[in-house]
Amino acid sequence: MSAINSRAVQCSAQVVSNKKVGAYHHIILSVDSIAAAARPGNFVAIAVGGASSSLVLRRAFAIYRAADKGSAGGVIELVVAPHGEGSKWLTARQVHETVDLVGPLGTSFGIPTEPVRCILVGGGYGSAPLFGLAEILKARGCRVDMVLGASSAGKIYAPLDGKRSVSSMTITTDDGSAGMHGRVSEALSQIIEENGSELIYSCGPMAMLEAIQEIADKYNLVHQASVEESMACGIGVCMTCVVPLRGSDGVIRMSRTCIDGPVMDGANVIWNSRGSIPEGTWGA
Amino acid sequence: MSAINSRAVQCSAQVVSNKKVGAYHHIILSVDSIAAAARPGNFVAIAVGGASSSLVLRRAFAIYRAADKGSAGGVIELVVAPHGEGSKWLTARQVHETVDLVGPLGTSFGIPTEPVRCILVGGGYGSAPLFGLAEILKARGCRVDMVLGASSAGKIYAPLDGKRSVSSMTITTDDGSAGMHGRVSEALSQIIEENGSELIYSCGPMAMLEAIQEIADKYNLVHQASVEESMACGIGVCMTCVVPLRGSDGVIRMSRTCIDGPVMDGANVIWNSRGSIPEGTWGA
Amino acid sequence: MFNYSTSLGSTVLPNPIVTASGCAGSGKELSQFFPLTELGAIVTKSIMLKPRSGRATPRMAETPSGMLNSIGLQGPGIDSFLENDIPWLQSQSARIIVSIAGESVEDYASLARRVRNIPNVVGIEVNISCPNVENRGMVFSCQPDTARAAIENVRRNIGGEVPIFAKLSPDVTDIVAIAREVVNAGADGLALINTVLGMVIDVNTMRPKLAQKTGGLSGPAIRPIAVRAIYQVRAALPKIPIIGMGGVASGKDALELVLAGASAISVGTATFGNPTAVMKIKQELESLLTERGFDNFVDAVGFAHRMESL
Amino acid sequence: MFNYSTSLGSTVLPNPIVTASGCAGSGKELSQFFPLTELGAIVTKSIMLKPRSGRATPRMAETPSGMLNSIGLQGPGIDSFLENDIPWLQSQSARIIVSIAGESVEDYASLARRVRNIPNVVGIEVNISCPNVENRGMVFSCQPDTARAAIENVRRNIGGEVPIFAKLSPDVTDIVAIAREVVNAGADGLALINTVLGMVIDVNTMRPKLAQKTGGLSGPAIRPIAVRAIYQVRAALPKIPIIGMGGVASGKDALELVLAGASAISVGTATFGNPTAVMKIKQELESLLTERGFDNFVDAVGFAHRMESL
Ligand SMILES: Cc1cc2nc3c(=O)[nH]c(=O)nc-3n(C[C@H](O)[C@H](O)[C@H](O)COP(=O)(O)OP(=O)(O)OC[C@H]3O[C@@H](n4cnc5c(N)ncnc54)[C@H](O)[C@@H]3O)c2cc1C
Ligand SMILES: Cc1cc2nc3c(=O)[nH]c(=O)nc-3n(C[C@H](O)[C@H](O)[C@H](O)COP(=O)(O)OP(=O)(O)OC[C@H]3O[C@@H](n4cnc5c(N)ncnc54)[C@H](O)[C@@H]3O)c2cc1C
Ligand SMILES: Cc1cc2nc3c(=O)[nH]c(=O)nc-3n(C[C@H](O)[C@H](O)[C@H](O)COP(=O)(O)O)c2cc1C
Ligand SMILES: Cc1cc2nc3c(=O)[nH]c(=O)nc-3n(C[C@H](O)[C@H](O)[C@H](O)COP(=O)(O)O)c2cc1C
Ligand code: FES
Ligand code: FES
Repeated sequence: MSAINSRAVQCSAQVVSNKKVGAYHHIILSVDSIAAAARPGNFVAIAVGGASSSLVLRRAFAIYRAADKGSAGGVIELVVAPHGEGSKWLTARQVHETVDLVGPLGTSFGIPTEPVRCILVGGGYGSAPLFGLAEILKARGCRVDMVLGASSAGKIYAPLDGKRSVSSMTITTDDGSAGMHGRVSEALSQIIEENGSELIYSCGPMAMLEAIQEIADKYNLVHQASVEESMACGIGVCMTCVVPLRGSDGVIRMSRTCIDGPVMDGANVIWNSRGSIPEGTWGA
Repeated sequence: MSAINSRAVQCSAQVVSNKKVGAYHHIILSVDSIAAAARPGNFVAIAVGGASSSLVLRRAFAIYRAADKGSAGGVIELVVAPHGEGSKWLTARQVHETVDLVGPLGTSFGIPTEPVRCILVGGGYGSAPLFGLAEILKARGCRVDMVLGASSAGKIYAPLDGKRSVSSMTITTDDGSAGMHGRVSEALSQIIEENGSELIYSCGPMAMLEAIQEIADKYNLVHQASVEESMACGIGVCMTCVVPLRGSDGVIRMSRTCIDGPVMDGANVIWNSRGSIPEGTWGA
Repeated sequence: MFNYSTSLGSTVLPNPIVTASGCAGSGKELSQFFPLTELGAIVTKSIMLKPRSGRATPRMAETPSGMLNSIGLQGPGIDSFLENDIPWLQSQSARIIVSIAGESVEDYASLARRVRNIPNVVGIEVNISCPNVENRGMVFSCQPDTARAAIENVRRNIGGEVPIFAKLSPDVTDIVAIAREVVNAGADGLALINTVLGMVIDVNTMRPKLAQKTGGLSGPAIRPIAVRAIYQVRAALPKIPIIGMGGVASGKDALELVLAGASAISVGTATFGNPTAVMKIKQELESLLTERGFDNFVDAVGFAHRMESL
Repeated sequence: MFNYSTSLGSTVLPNPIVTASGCAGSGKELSQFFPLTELGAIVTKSIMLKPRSGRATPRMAETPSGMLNSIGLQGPGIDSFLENDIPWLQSQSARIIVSIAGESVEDYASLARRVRNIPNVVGIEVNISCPNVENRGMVFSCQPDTARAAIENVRRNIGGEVPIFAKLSPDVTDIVAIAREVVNAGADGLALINTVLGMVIDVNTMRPKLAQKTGGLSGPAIRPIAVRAIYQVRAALPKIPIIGMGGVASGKDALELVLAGASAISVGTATFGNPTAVMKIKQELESLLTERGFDNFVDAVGFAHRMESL
């Protein structure tokens, strides 16, 4: 069932650049072969806290962009919110320091072979993996409408050059400090109806993904969601990051978001199941 | 019984300079009032490892030199061996970073009121507190003979300007890579006999201090030893740093080297007692 | 105005932050950094009948996010304690919780008689996590019968003057069973948890690092064990006040123990890393509670259990 | 030439570094980072009779130098395990230690019958640190009688083919007593220690962070507890081989457990922080042992006890 990302390797990644952008840090890391292997939706797992750290688990970050530089290796870019101890440590790294990194990990967004009309929906730093995806979709001739939401303006991550590849860009904020006042899900129906969207890609908090799935169901659209569960290992060995997922055989299994995800078919995820095992789950 | 150093305060000390010197790092910290309060033999206790550190205990370092700069505060200097995790973290601090520091702590070397002939014996970084002491003794008209020992040349800490205040400087190394081949204790008898020394000050590993005490006993000299036991708090609240010490009332007590020391009357310390409680200890 | 006061049985303290036994010296050492009246109370190090020199050194080993100690209850004995330490603490107007420790059941009775009716003493913590010399050195609180016997002997000798708290070891199969036993024996409250038995081997000497071989593990490493023990005991005995401790180094840590069911928080190892840790924790906990809309500290005690009561 | 091989009863492994049950997935996930033949053996996650979806999420909380988990033995059940996982591991030429877990004494017997005589299986780890549904969910290894019953049932169904190791919980008053019991019941060796029961409270939701409330504490935080348990059991039962585990993240950590008495070292949580942790530990331990003049790994096992034997 599981789809181990066979390209994953461990490397010592050097910080090439680390800049504060709004509420986030935009970090560039030199990572050798990982850049060439990365696909939109993949993530990396980074050891945090340094030599005498009390933080024993890796932290997961979506790959924002990857640039393969041939024999010179390559770089990946991350967008990191200084949230807790681990991400604060990471955003405090200076140029030339190195971090221990494993990647690329997890599944990536599926790319349609035909030009289709897509909506890309990102919440907070969840916008990060969508820009690389937008470029690829655009190159395939897809229409790309992007919707980015956050609690307030500073938490929207939308670089200027990121807008190149999108046909439209809608911003929503919970407090109305930028773009539309409200949630991304509220903006979505209108865009779908106006553009006849066929496919939704999303990345953000679970509650947002769940709300998007309801809309996808309503309009009968395919929804590829990048699911963010709390992860201990990122490589599939700990079983902490699971969500109930209906398999192609119809059976619900507690599936690892680090291996069977983070990108999952939203229609198959049993949403809002934190705290309980849905009835009918295999083995439950 | 105990002699709390009532001048101790807690402060956020900024790194002014951090330079590698032989096997050590010479670190200058700006510390406000602590500089004025420091006496030769006092030490400071520093929190190590940063925000998410797994190292929960402070590390003790002898004050090498202190310079009071009046209203501008003051600086203290340390000589630190990058030994384990804590000291490696400290020696990796860059200029402008701050460390959480408590000091000055512990007892200081007693200064004779009359000019006497003194020997100052230091092992490894144990030489650090002796240079400030030498200056004061010299100013009082004392003869100061210094003996510094270490396992090899790189581990002798003896700055050029430190020699200003001493009448003679003898170096010993266990491997003969600098100065006399052998241990400081072996050089000592000769110096005592040549100069008619009256008082020994020492700072270094316990085994060295014990060997010096034997010589002090033989020549019937006073020996002020700076004792280095493993410390958890540095401020007298944990009882981990004890050595058996005979009090003025003749009773042996397990006494805290952080409060009743580090400078103790060598004749009163019951040496070589690690692993057992000497007979006759109060309460044992 | 936030009401920070807490109740430990018949005792009311102005705030719930207290020192941990054995981690605050005689009080003098800390009073250099803040006035002892700022504390809810000072918990003294466990005092025994006779003077005790403690264990041989090395007595300490640092461990990941924690430390091992085998101080071995070094102390001056009850006579000197009452003559010197207590009057000094009284002179500082400190509220005092006296911790007592015995080597036999009879010791506890004798100690209890000595610590009755002392001004400023607002509670007695009975450290029964110590070896019983009459029973192959088995720790009192690790067996229901010896735990009960020790507490009964204290109870018999202390009327209702001040509440008594039984301090339990977490090194047992069923801490709730031991808690029930000591409460039935007359403890007014509980102190949870003492250190966890551990060992460090020095890879250079290739022998146990502590002279005593084993020692007690404390510090943030054991906090999840403390939270679990407090939560379990609170669930079983919701009316019994608990002095909680184990790895509290921040207001957030303290809040975890309070939500689990602690009415007061003892701070031990954190003080070694930071002499003003208790003051920092006191401030941070107050902020966290007010941010969460609590007007009274006591309303937060055991709040994590609210599911069960629905 | 350093001889790194170790013996676990009748089994000889080329080196003593093995994975910890439940911390190496199905083997496939790690084989991406190094060949499984580099391990002394792979210890599989505890398999039960039936498929099991495990506990609800959140299942994990990070703690200072450790983590809590309540995975709840999610797994495919013995049929699928024997059909899929084992053949794949055999195809990799991995040496396999199969971990089994039951909900009743009878489960252990049934599982033992299924895992007899499987090529490449060099040992059976019997995880008796799980709840006994027939006895109010009490953990088998926390009571001498249920610990004994589970092991007896495995022993009766496994001849001398491969050694069986009883995996014990540290959450007991007297681990030596439990160890004696299971050895008398027929265990060839012991696996020490399983996780320590703990809890984390989320200060935002103000409820236990894990859906299951309590979870098992692992990682460096518990290493001193593991070293102590291994040392105590080794002192009492010096001939019984021990698979040691608990917070090993470096060669130095592994050496501590070896000196205390472990003949093999399981690495769990460290793999989550570093997928190649086992390989690093294997290299570092070899260096440390050769630096200390050991020619044979087995000479270092229990070396910290040499005082006693003088
Ligand atoms: C697939 C994936 C991609 C991600 N991409 C990004 C990204 O591009 N940018 C970014 O800023 N963050 C991203 N995150 C979230 C990020 O991993 C967490 O915010 C981070 O782990 C928090 O670590 P901390 O030490 O700062 O916070 P703490 O809250 O101290 O973390 C404590 C523990 O909880 C876990 N945890 C806490 N919050 C989360 C969360 N929201 N999701 C998962 N685990 C959590 C951590 O792994 C850690 O074990 C991603 C998470 C996943 C799973
Ligand atoms: C009064 C005093 C003055 C000191 N002055 C200096 C100095 O000027 N320069 C210097 O380089 N070092 C000095 N030391 C030694 C220094 O404190 C230790 O080397 C340091 O604590 C080791 O920390 P670590 O994390 O690097 O090593 P680790 O070995 O990882 O330390 C682990 C633990 O053991 C304790 N410990 C280890 N070695 C020693 C030791 N030799 N003495 C005391 N505690 C130890 C530490 O406090 C810590 O808790 C002094 C120690 C004392 C007690
Ligand atoms: C050095 C040291 C000495 C201690 N002495 C005592 C003592 O005398 N009596 C007692 O009941 N507990 C004693 N304890 C246990 C603490 O009071 C406390 O229960 C334990 O350390 C857990 O809290 P902490 O993690 O905040 O330190 C001692 C702990 C340490 C670290
Ligand atoms: C996520 C996780 C899952 C575990 N699953 C099992 C299991 O299935 N069976 C078992 O016997 N032990 C299990 N354990 C316990 C480990 O095998 C090991 O005994 C414990 O974690 C201590 O080792 P460590 O500190 O190296 O992780 C698990 C531990 C963790 C962290
Ligand atoms: S994070 Fe460990 S299995 Fe997914
Ligand atoms: S170091 Fe704590 S009492 Fe001396």
